[in-house]
Amino acid sequence: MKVRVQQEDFDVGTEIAAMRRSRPKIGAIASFVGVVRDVNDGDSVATMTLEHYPGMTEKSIAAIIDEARGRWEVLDALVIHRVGTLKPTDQIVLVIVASAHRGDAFAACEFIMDYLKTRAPFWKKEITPQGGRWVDARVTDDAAAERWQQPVSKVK
Amino acid sequence: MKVRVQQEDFDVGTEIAAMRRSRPKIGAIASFVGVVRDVNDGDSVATMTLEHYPGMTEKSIAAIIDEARGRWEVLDALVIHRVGTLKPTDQIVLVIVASAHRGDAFAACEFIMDYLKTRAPFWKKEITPQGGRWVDARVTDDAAAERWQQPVSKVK
Amino acid sequence: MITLLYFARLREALGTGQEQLAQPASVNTLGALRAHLAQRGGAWAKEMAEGRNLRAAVNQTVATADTPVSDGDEVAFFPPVTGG
Amino acid sequence: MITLLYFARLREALGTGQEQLAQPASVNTLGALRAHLAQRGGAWAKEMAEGRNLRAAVNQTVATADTPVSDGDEVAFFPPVTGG
Repeated sequence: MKVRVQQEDFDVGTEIAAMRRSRPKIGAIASFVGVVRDVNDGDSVATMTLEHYPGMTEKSIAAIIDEARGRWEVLDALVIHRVGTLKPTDQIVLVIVASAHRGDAFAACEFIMDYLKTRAPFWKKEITPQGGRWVDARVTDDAAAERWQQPVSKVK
Repeated sequence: MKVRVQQEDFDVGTEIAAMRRSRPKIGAIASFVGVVRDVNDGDSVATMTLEHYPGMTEKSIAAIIDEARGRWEVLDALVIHRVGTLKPTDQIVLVIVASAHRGDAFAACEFIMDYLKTRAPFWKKEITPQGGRWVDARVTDDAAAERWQQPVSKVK
Repeated sequence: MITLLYFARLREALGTGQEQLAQPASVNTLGALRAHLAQRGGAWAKEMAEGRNLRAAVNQTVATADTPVSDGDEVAFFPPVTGG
Repeated sequence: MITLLYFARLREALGTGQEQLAQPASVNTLGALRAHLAQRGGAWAKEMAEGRNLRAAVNQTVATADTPVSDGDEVAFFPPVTGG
């Protein structure tokens, strides 16, 4: 289980290959990449700057992964979140979950993303033609995280 | 939207990079990699041979992707499925779905995997210490595909 | 002629993956074709028996017993799929 | 001393990201600390006002108004998070 907060880009293939290596119990790897879009709330976005809370951010993500491990069968997990200035089409965040079965891998991966969105201390500032603006938290993100409070059906 | 059935291995990072390139509407990329495990139904697996129905397999997968596009906002999708002889820790299948939003990307990716498992003409033969055996279809795979028949809640 | 294809466990049990069959007069549906093949006896009788969990496609589209079968069609028989 | 941290929009509005504060005698909880900071007036009064949607952590753990605050603690104030 690894958490990395970094300015550098990442490569999904490299990370998945490292996770698979010598781990013959792994049958399913679900992953998610968040990408900077060129439009948000109707305005075009030139660049985006991500700020975090060093220390607490890493601890929060580790706690989210631990919670996922308590709910599903997780053989390994990795979260990489970039900070600093990014532009449209740049990768922001990577979540990879390996499990024996695909149902667990998908559920744990989506759970980690939803919780990361609402619990990990990151803040986005977008530069648009109208100037800089801090992105507001989304009600839909809270709703996405909250649905995991209900009992979840397990499909393996 | 692309479908490839091939003997060669694939690299998730390369495929995701190709999908992202010059596509600034993409905000979310969900992917899944299926991997050969060293144990199935309690027996150790030395190698596995995958057979398919050339022509129908590609058409079936294309139809599954089309169905996903009708249900969720899908900006791009790719399915690669390997055939031939594979060994534990080898990659078998890759599904990538790109969308503006993560809820659509996750749902469409898992849907495609579940339907591929039960609808695309592939057959697995495992070589174990007890000899070769064709893998039986799983009731749990049918259940996983069937749950998509019910109305699906959309979280963006 | 009808092109017949057999896959996976079925291909091995029947000892063939492909054959050309002149359409018998009595065979106008997939169900009738299956019954016709079962009459060959031996492995054919066993594998094509009504109780067997067998899937089929006509011209690469999933088919059922009442799906029409015509001269020139490609008909495939195979076990439930296990990919992914 | 208490270490105070401010992030993102809050950091910009207050014009500072970090300060050391000698613990006032009246301040034993996060809520009391917030009220104390609001009394500085200007941007502080506005940003620390009770109605503002502000989050906080004490020693890097999410905290609420009744969370105890002691000498040596690290207290952070920040807007709702927007990562991912």
